[in-house]
Amino acid sequence: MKRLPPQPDEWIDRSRTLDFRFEGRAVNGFAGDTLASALLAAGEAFLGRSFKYHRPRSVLSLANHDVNALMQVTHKGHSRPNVRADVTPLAGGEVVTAVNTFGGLAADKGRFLDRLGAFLPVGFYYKAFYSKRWFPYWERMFRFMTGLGRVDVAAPRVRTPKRYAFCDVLVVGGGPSGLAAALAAADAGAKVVLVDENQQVGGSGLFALGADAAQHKQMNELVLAIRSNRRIEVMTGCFASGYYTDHWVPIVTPTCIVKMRAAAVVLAGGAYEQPAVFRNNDLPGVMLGSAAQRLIHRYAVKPCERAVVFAGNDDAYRVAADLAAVGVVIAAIVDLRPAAPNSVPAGVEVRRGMAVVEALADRRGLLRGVRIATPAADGTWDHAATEEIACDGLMVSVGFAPALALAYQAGARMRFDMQTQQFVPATLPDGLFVCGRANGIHTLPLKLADGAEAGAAAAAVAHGLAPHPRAAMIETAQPSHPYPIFEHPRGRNFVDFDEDLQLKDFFNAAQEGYDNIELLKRFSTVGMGPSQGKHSNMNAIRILAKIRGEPVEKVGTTTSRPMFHPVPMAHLAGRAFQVERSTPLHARHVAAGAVWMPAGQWQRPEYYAVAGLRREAAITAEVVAVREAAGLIDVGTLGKIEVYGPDAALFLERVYTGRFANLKVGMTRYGLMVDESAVVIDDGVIARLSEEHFYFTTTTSGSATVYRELTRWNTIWGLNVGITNLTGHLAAMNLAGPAARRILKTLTDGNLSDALFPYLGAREMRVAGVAARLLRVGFVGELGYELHMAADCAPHVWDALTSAGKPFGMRPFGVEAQRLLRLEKGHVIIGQDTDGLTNPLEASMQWAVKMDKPFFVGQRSLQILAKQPLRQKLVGFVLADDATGVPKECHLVIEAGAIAGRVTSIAHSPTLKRVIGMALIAPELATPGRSLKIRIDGALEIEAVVTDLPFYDKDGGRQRIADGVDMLGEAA
Amino acid sequence: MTSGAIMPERVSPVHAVVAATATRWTTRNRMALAADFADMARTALPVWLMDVSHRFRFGFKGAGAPAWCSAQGLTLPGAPNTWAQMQGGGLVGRLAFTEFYVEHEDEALVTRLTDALGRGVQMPAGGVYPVHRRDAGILLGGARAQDVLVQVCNVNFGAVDVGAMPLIMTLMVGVAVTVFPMIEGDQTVYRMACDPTFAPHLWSTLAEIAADCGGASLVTL
Amino acid sequence: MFTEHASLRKAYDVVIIGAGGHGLAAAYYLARDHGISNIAVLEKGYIGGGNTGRNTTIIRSNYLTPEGVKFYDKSLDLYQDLSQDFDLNLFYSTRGHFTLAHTDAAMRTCRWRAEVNKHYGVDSEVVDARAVQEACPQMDITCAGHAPILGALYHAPGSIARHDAVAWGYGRGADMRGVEIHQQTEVRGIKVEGGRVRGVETSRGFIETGKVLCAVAGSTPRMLDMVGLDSPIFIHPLQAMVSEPVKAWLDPILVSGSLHIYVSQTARGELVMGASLDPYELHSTRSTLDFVESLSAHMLDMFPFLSEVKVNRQWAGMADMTPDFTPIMGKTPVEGFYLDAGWGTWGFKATPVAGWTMSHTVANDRNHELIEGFGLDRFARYALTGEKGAASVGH
Amino acid sequence: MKIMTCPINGARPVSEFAYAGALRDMPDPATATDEQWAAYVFNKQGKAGIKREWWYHIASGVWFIAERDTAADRVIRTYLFGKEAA
Repeated sequence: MKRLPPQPDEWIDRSRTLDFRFEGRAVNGFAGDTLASALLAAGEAFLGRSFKYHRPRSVLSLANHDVNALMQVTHKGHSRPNVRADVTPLAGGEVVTAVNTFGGLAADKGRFLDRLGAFLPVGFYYKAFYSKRWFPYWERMFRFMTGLGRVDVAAPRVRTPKRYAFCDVLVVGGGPSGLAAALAAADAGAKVVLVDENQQVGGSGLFALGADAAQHKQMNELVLAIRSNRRIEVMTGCFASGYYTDHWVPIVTPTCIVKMRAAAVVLAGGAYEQPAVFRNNDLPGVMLGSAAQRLIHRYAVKPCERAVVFAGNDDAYRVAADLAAVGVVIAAIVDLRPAAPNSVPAGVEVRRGMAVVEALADRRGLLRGVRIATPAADGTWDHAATEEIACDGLMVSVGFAPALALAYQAGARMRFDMQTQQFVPATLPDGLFVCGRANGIHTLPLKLADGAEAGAAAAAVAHGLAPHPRAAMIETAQPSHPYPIFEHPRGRNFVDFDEDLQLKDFFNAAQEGYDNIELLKRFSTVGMGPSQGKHSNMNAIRILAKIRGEPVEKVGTTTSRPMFHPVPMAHLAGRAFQVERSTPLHARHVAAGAVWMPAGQWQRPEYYAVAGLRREAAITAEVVAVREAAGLIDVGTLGKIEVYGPDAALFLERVYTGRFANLKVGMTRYGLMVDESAVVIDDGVIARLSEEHFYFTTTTSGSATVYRELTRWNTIWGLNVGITNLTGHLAAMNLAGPAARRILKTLTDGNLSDALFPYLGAREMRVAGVAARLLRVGFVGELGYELHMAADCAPHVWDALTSAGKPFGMRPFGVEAQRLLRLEKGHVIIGQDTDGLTNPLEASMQWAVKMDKPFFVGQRSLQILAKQPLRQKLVGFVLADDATGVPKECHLVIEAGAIAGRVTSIAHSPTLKRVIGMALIAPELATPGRSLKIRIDGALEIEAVVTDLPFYDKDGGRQRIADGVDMLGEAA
Repeated sequence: MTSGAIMPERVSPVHAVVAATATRWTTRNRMALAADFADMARTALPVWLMDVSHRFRFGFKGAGAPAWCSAQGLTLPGAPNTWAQMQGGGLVGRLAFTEFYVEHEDEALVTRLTDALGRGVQMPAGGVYPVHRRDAGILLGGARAQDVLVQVCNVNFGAVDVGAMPLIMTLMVGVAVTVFPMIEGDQTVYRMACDPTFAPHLWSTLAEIAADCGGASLVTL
Repeated sequence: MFTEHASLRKAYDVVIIGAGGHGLAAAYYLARDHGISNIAVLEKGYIGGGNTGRNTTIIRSNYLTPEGVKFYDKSLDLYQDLSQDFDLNLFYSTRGHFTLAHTDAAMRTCRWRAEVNKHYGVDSEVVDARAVQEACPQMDITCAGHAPILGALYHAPGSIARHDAVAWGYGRGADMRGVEIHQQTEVRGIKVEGGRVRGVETSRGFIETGKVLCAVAGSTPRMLDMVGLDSPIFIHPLQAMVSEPVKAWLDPILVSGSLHIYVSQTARGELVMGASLDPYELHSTRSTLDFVESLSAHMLDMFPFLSEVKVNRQWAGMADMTPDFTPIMGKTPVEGFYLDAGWGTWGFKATPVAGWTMSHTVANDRNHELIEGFGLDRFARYALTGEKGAASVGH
Repeated sequence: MKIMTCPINGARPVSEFAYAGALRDMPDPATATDEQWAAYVFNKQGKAGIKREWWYHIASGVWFIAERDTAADRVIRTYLFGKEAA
């Protein structure tokens, strides 16, 4: 092929030459070329190798389903697989090779597979190579052969500016009917977005010209009207990748996805020209008529010198006219129809009622001619009576398949229209309209009228009006031949070019019983390749209909799913937002050398790194500080909820298992929460700040869900309470340790005396000048104050405490030390010492459950469970001092060779100088003094002994330290 | 800390993320705010972000809230999800039916309201309960503010009738945000409030996109 | 391969509702091992057209509860020989399966599973981040810094297989043994008299039978309604997507709970990717955009270099979920009505063992020992299985 | 994306909401048998159909009821709990 002199509407810019490399050779094209048009213009005969047989291939459609011209494109340092040469604009400077070759396009070692063809029938791999012994080897070979392009594992992460957009009417497709629709909708006052995957609008109106000057003029005027209409936004080089619920259509642009929410959608995607099925219909030089027209009018590339046009419709004659107009000799028009149209170009031989049954290749594998014969309706033909016609180009125009994928996804019902031999919409969902070829309308004036009606109707819907009924267009043309499919004893008559499926493969599949369209698709993989059946599904349906002796409509179609064209993951991912939360003290932790651990959306300090100390040592130091002096931990991630009102106490009695009606003002109490099936889901500390005002905490992970569920319950109960979630607006920190009170004293005028602020008390006072709520709690088992204050003031308080604590040896401590401290104290962590099915009886928390209340969530289920034997029980244990190993959390408790439970928490206690832990075990083992066997990593079994909880300070004296009494260790 | 030797009592929730780029600082309502671009006209930037977390915030809710709102001499936003201007640049927003959000420069005014409702430990007035708020305040403006919004939020702000003084509670990059669109000069400015623990994520996301749109984050005083 | 039967007989010994992998497997084993071949398998669509053909084809047995481990281990056992049994290559490909842990809570769960697995002789072990990196050198184990991988549960027997072929193999095997498979045949009602199954009303007429096996995944609640039963089963869509074919680069099967990803590469070179359930009840197989958006984002956290790799297709199935992530199998309060349901997101890997145990259960009217504990009655007894424990630890 | 209409905040994409299952009437714990209670706690009436469901608008904390066809994913109407008539 070679470049033509300038064409009226050509897309190329001859003033800008772009150089690139293809298969190691230097090539150049023009700006506006696609990779394929540039390569063809440069005389490249082969663009790729086929998927299975590695046959040389070139362009088929030039319409974004030339899957045999997929390229590996290396540009600006990294490489992209499966780039579609037929539509990808030439950038200049790229290095291009065909995918799926072994040793290059020309010398591809894979080509021997073409000769093996006979031994590789459809689904051949199902019938062979499955011996257990050999399959792995065979699979490795198979995986080596398959897979098209290569992934460049050094390629960078690409983040794209994905965005939302809104319009009244979205028109998909910028051909004649789409342009008419956009214009009509805009004239009706709608804000219109018009999307076309081509680089310029106009569609077939500007390439399927048939050298018709009037059409050319009319179309250019229409395009001008669109361009100059301020209500219409035109997006070219973009495609709608799918239709999702409520007119939600992602538009894939070269750089990102635009998520379009439209009030109404017009689908004007046109139709895909379909190949005829005959031997060697995949030879380079054989292409669809529309591909030849695109080459001529868009890229000024001469498709061949001497052409045969294979006709099944009148479009073929326009193809011939366009070819002739650029100096291509028309060797013949081979028309399947006995009666050809009136307008036959002068001097062109038309062979009526005949078919191309074989394309003939020369030594280099290029088209040298065609064999034609007179076919019967079933695709058979008289092998004795054939003749050859020499040509270097064969243009096939025998039929179309509508681009209805988005309509299917929207839930449209289709019917098969006999006149046009295609599926057309029968019923469409509200606000969705289809026009043009996709609607079975093929001739230009009708397409324009059909589009205008669809556009007006869409605008009406967008404005909330009833769409006026659309007049039924009557298409008199017959654009699609019912069966352009011709058997050949030597096969190589391809139906699916992606998957290298031949006609006989379908008969074989049906023979095996895969004879409904879905099974056929799955067994043969027809339409499963990158082109998603755009050129193969329609012929597959026709073939199956013939096999089953049923009408095409009964055979039906397979379901259509996004993506319409494949979409890069980076486009879908966008910027990939990652929600992260941080407490007001985050910067303080960074400054203090925090080592972070994730906790849901939060990052929390696991511990604070100390120069010269290993992780364990640093954690131990934090534990020791809390036990012997003081420690400060950020507990701001806890949920913080406030309940006000006359019914506040009643409300808490319903949502927690414990009793709160009798909780004294100024005091706190532990609260346990279960769900309706009595599974433990959350816990916290409830403070009563006044008769009708409670303030309480939830677990870190529970904060959002607990608040949500509490408000839902009260929506049902309608109690007179106000519930507020303060989680993010308040900060919280726990100051704990024997020195806690003395440290705090230096920062507040409030009375901290044990008499006025006893253990479990709750007070409000200023700390470092900041109004704060103080809860005297003992989670870590020492004298402790949980300080809650306004988030914006928290860093100030933290700083003040940090300097006030220095003289006392106070340290900040992290989650890991807290875990250890609470374990010494025998306090449960919901979600670690319990799992998704643990109830309070199993968790040994009956003490926190008041069954004699009138009602609480989960109470009724607990009554049922109370009647049943326990399934497991949470206990404490210690390892024998001479234990030869230390188990980890979730190591199993083994009794008589059977699993009898698991370790939920375990650690070496720096305070008790031994390994302590908790375990959920079989109740019969849960007696203090009972010895347990804990299995480590499926092997060694370690002895442990069940003990009462807590391990540390059993009478809780340390939490209750009275004033003046100095229990500070030497550390102070 | 980048914000100088003496730490003011209040710290903006976005202090750390702003500090990563800020070079000039000022103090407002006992809170350090970045003052880069302070002398530059906002309108000169295609899109700009501003940390207004220094303003004082307060909320109240309950069946008696609307009446109490009027009783305090505040303009009562008539319709749910609308807001009203207050003297001295503050605003009162009506979240759904019976919850209110107040934001103001003047600490005394906010304190007066807080005290009027009682400090939590006391009995709240009939059917009105205080809502302790320390929202992060972010202002987004500039001719290309829309270009930022369409990348972070599914609400069509382009179609919002700013004149009706609506407030919009929605999700932005996964964060619950209350947005008050308002006209400043010839520009629409979006005043946003969100839970301060999400603010660093929201701010850095908005700042990244704003930068892509040729904008910058700044504080004007 | 599948005989077409012009009409239904008047009566069958057993009627199996649903010609997915499970129903066909049950038919196959009933005919092969229990001498019962007077069976009709009724399918409203086509063979294997439900979740059998919509899953991400992962096969593993590294479960958490003893019941689960023993059950799925038997399934893997049966899978080994299916290709030979069927004379059909299922592409049963053993790749090794990593359950990635990004938090210490997840590490605890991995260890829990590993220990239970080892106890029952299932090959599972906890490995550290380095081992994960060695098995998949291309991965960014910090996951873009969001969720660094701390380690994983490694399950060497983890495999993938060609899902359709499993249904076809069982179907052909059953067909060869005289079982009738009726596609495009919808069940309209189930006749129950005196607490006993009497027959089935279909779109092609009534058929008598004393035994009905219900193996219809997403349609289970509708069938249960026909016999007057309710259950904890709820239906949420489960979606998946597949990339364009690329040359083989990923060998193991990777699952990340934190990033909601599971991914493997097929023999054809496509990346098959799945994520977590849709957030609300829906009895439809529609696709959503937010699914491919978030799954792609998480994939790129783990594999940034896939930015330019294209997603080719997405699809969905209807998952029949249970509160304890364990199936509901065996006899029911309705005599002669047997249930094989509650398969949620793990039905494919159970296909052989579900058919094998259900055939035994139907033939002997007695639950097979491997499915004790999976009964519908466990909920009334609050005796849920602990499989959900795994999902909930650390939540 | 699916659009859900919050009775107070209006039409928003479903991603702004949390789904909390079907609205179910709790039997009287005092009179319900253990079997009835277990059925209430665990059973789901999982058959497709028009269901009354709890939905929550995350940004505003509004709970409401949606009547939704769970086969077609069609929202028939939404209203605040107890305001069904309105």
